[in-house]
Amino acid sequence: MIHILRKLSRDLPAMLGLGIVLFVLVLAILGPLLAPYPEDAAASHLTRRLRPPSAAYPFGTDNLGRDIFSRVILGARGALSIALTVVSTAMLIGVPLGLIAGYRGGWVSEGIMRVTDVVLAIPQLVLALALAQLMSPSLESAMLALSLTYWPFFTRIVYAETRRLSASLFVDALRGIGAGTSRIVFLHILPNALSPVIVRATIGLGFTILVAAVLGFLGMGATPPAPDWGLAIAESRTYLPRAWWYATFPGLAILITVMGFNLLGDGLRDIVDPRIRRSR
Amino acid sequence: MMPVLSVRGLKVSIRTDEGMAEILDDVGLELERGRILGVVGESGCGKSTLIRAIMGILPRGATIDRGEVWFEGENLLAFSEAELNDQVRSSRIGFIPQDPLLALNPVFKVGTQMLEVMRWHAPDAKDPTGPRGGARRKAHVARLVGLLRRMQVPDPETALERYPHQFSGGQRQRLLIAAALACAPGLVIADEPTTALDVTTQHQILLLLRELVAEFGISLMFVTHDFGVVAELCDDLCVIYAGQTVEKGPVQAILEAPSHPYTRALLACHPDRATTFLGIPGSVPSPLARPPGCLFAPRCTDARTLCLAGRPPQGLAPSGAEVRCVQFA
Amino acid sequence: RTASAADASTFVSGFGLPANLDPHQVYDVPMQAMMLNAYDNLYRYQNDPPQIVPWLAESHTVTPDGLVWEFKLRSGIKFHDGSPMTSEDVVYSFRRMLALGLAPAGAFLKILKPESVTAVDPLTVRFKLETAYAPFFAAIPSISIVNPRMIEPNVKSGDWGKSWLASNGAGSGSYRIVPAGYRPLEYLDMEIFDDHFMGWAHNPKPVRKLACRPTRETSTRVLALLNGSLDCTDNNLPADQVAQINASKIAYVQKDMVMRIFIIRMNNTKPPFDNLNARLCFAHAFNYMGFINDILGGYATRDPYPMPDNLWGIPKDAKGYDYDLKKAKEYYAKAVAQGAPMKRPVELHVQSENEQSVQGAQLFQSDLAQIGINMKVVGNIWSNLTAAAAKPDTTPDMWVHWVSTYFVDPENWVGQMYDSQFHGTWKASAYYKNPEVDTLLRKARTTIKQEDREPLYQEAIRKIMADSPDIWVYNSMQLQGLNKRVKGRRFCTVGQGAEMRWITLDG
Amino acid sequence: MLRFVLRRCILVLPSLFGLLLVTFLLIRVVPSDPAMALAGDAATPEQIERLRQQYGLDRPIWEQFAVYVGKVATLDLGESAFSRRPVAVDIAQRLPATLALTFCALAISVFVGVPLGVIAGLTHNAWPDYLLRVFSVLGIAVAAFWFAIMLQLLFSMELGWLPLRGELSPTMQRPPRVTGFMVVDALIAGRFDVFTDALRHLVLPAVTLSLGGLATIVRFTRAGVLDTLQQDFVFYERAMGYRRRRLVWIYVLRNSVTATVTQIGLLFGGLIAGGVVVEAIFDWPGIGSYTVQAILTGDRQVMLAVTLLVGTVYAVVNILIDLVHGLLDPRLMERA
Amino acid sequence: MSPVPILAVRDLSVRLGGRKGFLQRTILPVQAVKQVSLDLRAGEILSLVGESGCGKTTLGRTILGLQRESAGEILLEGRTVSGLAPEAARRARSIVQYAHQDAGAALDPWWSIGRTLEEGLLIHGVRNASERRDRVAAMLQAVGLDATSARRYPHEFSGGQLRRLALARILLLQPRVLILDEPTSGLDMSVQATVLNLLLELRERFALTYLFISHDLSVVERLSDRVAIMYLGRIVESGPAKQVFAQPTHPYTRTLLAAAPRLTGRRASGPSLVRGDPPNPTLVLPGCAFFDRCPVAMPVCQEAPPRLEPVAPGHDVACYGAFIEQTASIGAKRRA
Ligand SMILES: Nc1ncnc2c1ncn2[C@@H]1O[C@H](COP(=O)(O)OP(=O)(O)OP(=O)(O)O)[C@@H](O)[C@H]1O
Ligand SMILES: Nc1ncnc2c1ncn2[C@@H]1O[C@H](COP(=O)(O)OP(=O)(O)OP(=O)(O)O)[C@@H](O)[C@H]1O
Ligand SMILES: [Mg+2]
Ligand SMILES: [Mg+2]
Repeated sequence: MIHILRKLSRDLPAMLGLGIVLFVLVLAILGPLLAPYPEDAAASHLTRRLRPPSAAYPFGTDNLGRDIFSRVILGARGALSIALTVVSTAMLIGVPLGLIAGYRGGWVSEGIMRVTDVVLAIPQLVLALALAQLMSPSLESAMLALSLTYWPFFTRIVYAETRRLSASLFVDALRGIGAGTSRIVFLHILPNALSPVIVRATIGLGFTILVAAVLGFLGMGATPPAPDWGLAIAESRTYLPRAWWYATFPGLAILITVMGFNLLGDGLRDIVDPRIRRSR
Repeated sequence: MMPVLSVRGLKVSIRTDEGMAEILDDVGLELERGRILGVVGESGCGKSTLIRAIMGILPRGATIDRGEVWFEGENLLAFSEAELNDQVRSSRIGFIPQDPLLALNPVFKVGTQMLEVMRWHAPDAKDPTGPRGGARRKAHVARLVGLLRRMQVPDPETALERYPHQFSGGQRQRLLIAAALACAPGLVIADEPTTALDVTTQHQILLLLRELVAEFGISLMFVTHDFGVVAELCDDLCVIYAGQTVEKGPVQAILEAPSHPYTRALLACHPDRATTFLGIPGSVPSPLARPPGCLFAPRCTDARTLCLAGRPPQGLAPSGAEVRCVQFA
Repeated sequence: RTASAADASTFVSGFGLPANLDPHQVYDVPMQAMMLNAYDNLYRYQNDPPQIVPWLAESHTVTPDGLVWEFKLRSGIKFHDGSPMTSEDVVYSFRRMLALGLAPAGAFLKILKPESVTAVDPLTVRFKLETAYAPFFAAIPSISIVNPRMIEPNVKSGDWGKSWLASNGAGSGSYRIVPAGYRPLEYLDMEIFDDHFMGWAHNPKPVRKLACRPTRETSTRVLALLNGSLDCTDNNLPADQVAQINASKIAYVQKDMVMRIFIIRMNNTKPPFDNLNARLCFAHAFNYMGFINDILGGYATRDPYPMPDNLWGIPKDAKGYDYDLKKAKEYYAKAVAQGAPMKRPVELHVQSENEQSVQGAQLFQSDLAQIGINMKVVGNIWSNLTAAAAKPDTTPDMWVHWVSTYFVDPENWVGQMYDSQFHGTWKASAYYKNPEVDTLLRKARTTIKQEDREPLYQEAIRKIMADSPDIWVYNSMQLQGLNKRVKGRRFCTVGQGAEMRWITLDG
Repeated sequence: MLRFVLRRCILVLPSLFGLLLVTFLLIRVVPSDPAMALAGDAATPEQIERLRQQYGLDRPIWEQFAVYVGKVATLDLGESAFSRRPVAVDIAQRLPATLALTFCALAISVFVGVPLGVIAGLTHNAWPDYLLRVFSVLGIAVAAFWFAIMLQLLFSMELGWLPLRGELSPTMQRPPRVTGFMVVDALIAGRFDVFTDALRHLVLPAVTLSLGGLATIVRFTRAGVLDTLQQDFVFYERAMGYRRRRLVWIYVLRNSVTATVTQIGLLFGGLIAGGVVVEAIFDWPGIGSYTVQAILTGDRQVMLAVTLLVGTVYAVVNILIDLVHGLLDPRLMERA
Repeated sequence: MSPVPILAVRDLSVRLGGRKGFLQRTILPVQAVKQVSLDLRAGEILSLVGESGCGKTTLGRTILGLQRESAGEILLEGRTVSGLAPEAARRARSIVQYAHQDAGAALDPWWSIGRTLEEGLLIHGVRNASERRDRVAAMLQAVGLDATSARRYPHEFSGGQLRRLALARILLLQPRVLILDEPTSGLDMSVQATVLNLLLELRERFALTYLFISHDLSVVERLSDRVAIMYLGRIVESGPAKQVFAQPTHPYTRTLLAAAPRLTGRRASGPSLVRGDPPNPTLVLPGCAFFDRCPVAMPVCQEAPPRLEPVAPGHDVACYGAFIEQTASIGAKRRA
């Protein structure tokens, strides 16, 4: 762990990424305390609609006169929780499936991988729509839809890694000393397969925030008046190009957050990938 | 006679996460024309780094702090990358790598890779009067096929059209030897070319190399960790320990009467000589923190206080070998 | 520097396109715009406020019982293929419309049998209705007359040429659809029909080529207008874009009153909305003027009735409800006293892609929160909403929509919204049931004379307003961006100014 | 080789069938009623019921599925409830536009992304690498429609270099439809004005769409190059005096791009989906906007058809990718 | 030495790999081990020598129970332990342990050495944590490592240390038979010596029996009591080490001995005994596998594989030529 941090500290972009992620985390935790107008999460002020940035409203105001700066800060929590929920759900589904498919082989593995193929090809929008109807359109249904379309990526990665690892010598040695299947799979293969998973997950965190925004725009995601970044962008489109600040600041928030996660993920990959590690 | 290759006082260090690592401390060796020089040392003692330094392909972060590399009367260290490429690599110094499995690019045909080298470095590559284009390529192919036949590669005509994975380990090593000789260099450097091979194959390769040295009149620098191989193949020997040349001289002399305590200890470990398996106590000092004095002193059974004073100078041993030990200073 | 795409006689229109080109399959606002140019009707709405004027027909007669209608065609009308139009073609068109039974047939299916449409002579058509139906005449302009000689060769297994006409034209209108000039929802190219029966004498420099390029994104739409690559936007420009366009040298925004009302529906079958006081509480909690003046920039008129305020049949003296949170609180208390579950979280469904409803919903939400009502805004899509509205228990607590003009008659609004026989259609999804209102509306429907119908509607509307089944917010003002070279445009709420034959291009 | 392709093609069929089944079941959940949509705004309940019977919507779902699969097998994708036109025709009209856009975007991603990735890999942990990494991540992170509008403002409004929207200028006469690809059809018709006009219309949407892919390709190429540079053969090739440029751009690159090529396969699905926003902003007449339209109108036949189409394209692209892998790396072909 | 061998292998054959699939290239299985019989007596060191790919590792893994035998029998102290499903087989053979060829790769890189070593004890039912720790510490000491090693990770150890760790790990399980797969390959001479020394020490201390797999003839000669030479899945010669090295009988054994580099220096170079490449294991020949490389091949060699026949007490050779030579020499003796 310390080893990883030390390596990380030499990688400028990754440090930048880590900084951003930590910053967003702080915003997510302390958001209501930091926002100048925390009540703007829901209130509307018709008299100050679409004001350009000023000292009072550093990022301007939106179509209902709400302070965009506050809403950007308040939105951090939502963005992070969407991202984390989706990615962890997808991991919870995808990783075990990948492990089973990779370790068991045979028709079980064939079956799982074919299902994975099918799911990979389901258009996200259609699934999101169906779920939105099953559960009534809401952020939850959108998150579930995203998780359900994202897990195959994890399955594929874990499958490949598990296949590689179960042929590796150390797993063989474990079988040699009589270790049982579950011990080998969960205590040994899983941690070893996890590094590319973590990398994919950090990248997925950013990706999710973006796709959730598109779903929100189609009426299958976050609902107003939630201070959701994606929703803000979707709503702002009607006022472009004049009210440039309306789209720009939530857009920047997404940009920076996604960038943070990606840079961190890239950095982590460089460090955990033993092949690249060798070069240092 | 002037040696083909002569390395003097070479010192190379590499910047690492933990600090500067002195990989080579003081390496010196001479290779006479038409002879085979064995360079022996334990893993990590800097053999490959020495080769990289000679050929000018040190890894990023490596610096040559001191020393000279003289090749056919020219100091290679003064050459720029482009000059080395144009005038030295392949055309005058051939290279045989350690692992035939990994050294060939897996996604290109063997012929493509070998002809790429010949295209730039073959003796006729810069000859404005000779054939050009397709004709020159044809001449190259013909030369390669001839070489491969000489190397006992089966089906030399079609071999160029195949991919590396379609050859066995021994065949691949033969291909690499052919590639090293393709541009008719005067010097060939081989970095443990047989460690990845079976004994029977190794034997064949060694025989082949010996024949080639005589036949093509080349000089060979052969890096290995196996004294057995040295005994079988080489004329001269250079023993390296922790980045320093500790003993060099004719093979026969050294094997018969090793002078440096390290050489002696190492030979005593060889199953052919060992009475009991004991090994050398202690371990090689880290390149990050070389102790003062003789680098072998901490493990040396004959170590004296004098040994810790400073790096011992070269001396001449009765066997005729040059030895870096206070005993012979 | 500007990417002006159009030449002097080409008009590039940003209007939306209908789902397909068959006027007997589709009937909605984009179709109105399309068919006013490509097809003709017996009568047509013109001017603002709308008047129904003779078009293909010179005149009509109706028996006093309102059952037999005869329309007399003009002579010399030519279809695009040059063939003359006769009453047989009109009969064919109506029979086709009835046989397909799709959108435009809604007003006719119950009252008209295919065999009751007959050609009396080459220029006279007779309709024999099953029952008297006053809106019949008002709905006549919604039916386009098509050319059977072009359709018949393309009929496949008795489909009335449905799939062919969906992508082709067979009309007599001012503009003719260019072959292969159509791709659904993407583009439609039309060219002038010089032999149109009305002639072009009125317009010395008409638009000769009409290129419809629907533009989905507001920002693209505005930019395209501003750089001259669109001559007009569609008719739903957000109010916030007006200032910017008016400030430009090249374009301006045209404002027109239309008959299109904005409604917040309440599902009267679901508690607490089954309680009058609860409904009144909600009706007083919406900030009507704030919404109209601030969010819509004043580009709408407060319309407290279940009908456009510029249509006849409205009890002008009736008072609507105002934004008054104090009153709302009183009603809240009364409702609670009567056992209405006012604490229950309620849902307001909106079309998420519709910015205006989303804003209205949020405004409503923040006001309701002040009187202690927990309302959730749910984004949804139109097709799901209309489907859900088919049953009282799947209909959301509240939802937001407009009711546009399909035909200019109170039946289009109050008649179809509050007569309980329409329960199951989205327009009637308040599931309001009042036998007195039913009687009044049904009577008005079968009464022929407008003077006789007007008091019936006024009476019905008064009763409905007293029951406050829904929240009526405004009647729309249409905002359309136009290039300054566009001259001579004539506006009518039906078609919304898309009738191209009046337009000249300046310069 | 042929056997490999054949095997892959046949193995894809069960997956496509599964995809169809899943989508069919999923779409049942959606309440939007095709009959309702068909009947239109002013429909009466009787009208709707009649349509429901006409389209077999009142029959059991398995029966409906069987009927549907039977139709698909004969390439009949049904009729759109919204436009009432054959879905197959609508898709055939729109697919070329989407493919043209996707391929252009992909081409931009590849031709810009691969070199940048190589440069980043070569300069591992130095400034060019840092800059390229941040830059490529920006590509993923920027909201496409925001970027698109910025492009429009700059290149169409401010500079006036490129058209704002659409596939062709309204005043341009469309060339006769042969392939459906505007650019190709223009060339076939010998209409260079149309060709350049169509090409100009492609630029902004393709650039916008290429962003995400570009970033992905940069990072995977970079990782591949880093990995390859560790290989012994690179050291050997340097020692043999390979020309540096040729070494990097031929010998290292070919080894490095396998992962990149795999990503292109995964990207393809994403590009078609990502097209939704781009197509909306630039009014590009493609499949993306068609899908959104279908979703907004609850058009089941279209949703099914698009799913099937995307699934098929996805499968075909992945088979192609495997083939490319085989061409890039002869060892793979032998294993297959 | 006890009369019952602690480990006996009877006519063991092992097939590996092989694939037959729909529209796929069929890959024939590799007959990696063919009718191998071995006796390992308690306390002795039996060396198994052969070229790369001849099946040494496979034989070891099969004895261990990680690989299922396709025919033949394995007896441990007279009990049959073959014919079981893999996990059952492994349980039945817990007195046999195996040290991998690549000691570093046989350790989980994410686990500290202490945990890895304790894991074996845990699996074998030692529940008491402090007991585990004590035993690990003691074992580390026994293999010559200090107790702090337990906290470190595999990549922090040198090659020689890793071998020690690998030994410690399996010795904790109190085996009686150790299969050592090339325990010194890739080690420097000095390190190799210490590892061999350790092996001999441990054998004394824990009363172990070794099956020593190697290709290094110098080591084998010095270390083993008996040797078995393997060629392409078959044992071609076996016998007491001294005798085999003194009187190599099979032409392959002679080839191997001739090829091994010796410190004694340059042997007379002449036409080498060794011809051709190591054989391709997928090739199935009816006769002797060494036929094509054999300097003394006869027509009969091509017909059927020769069987192991004694040429001296305990010294068996599978070669027609050797048998003829022997009868000839016996005849000569008689004549003399
Ligand atoms: N790029 C590098 N960065 C840091 N240290 C390096 C690098 N390359 C080599 N070293 C270190 O330099 C020392 C000598 O390495 P070198 O490869 O020259 O040894 P060698 O004698 O060839 O060993 P072997 O027999 O294992 O091939 C080793 O300790 C190694 O860890
Ligand atoms: N899983 C497998 N599937 C198919 N063939 C295999 C498999 N594992 C090994 N083989 C083949 O079986 C033969 C015997 O392999 P094995 O590993 O036992 O040889 P070895 O004598 O240990 O070689 P080395 O000295 O290289 O370790 C080889 O030809 C190898 O290619
Ligand atoms: Mg080396
Ligand atoms: Mg082995």
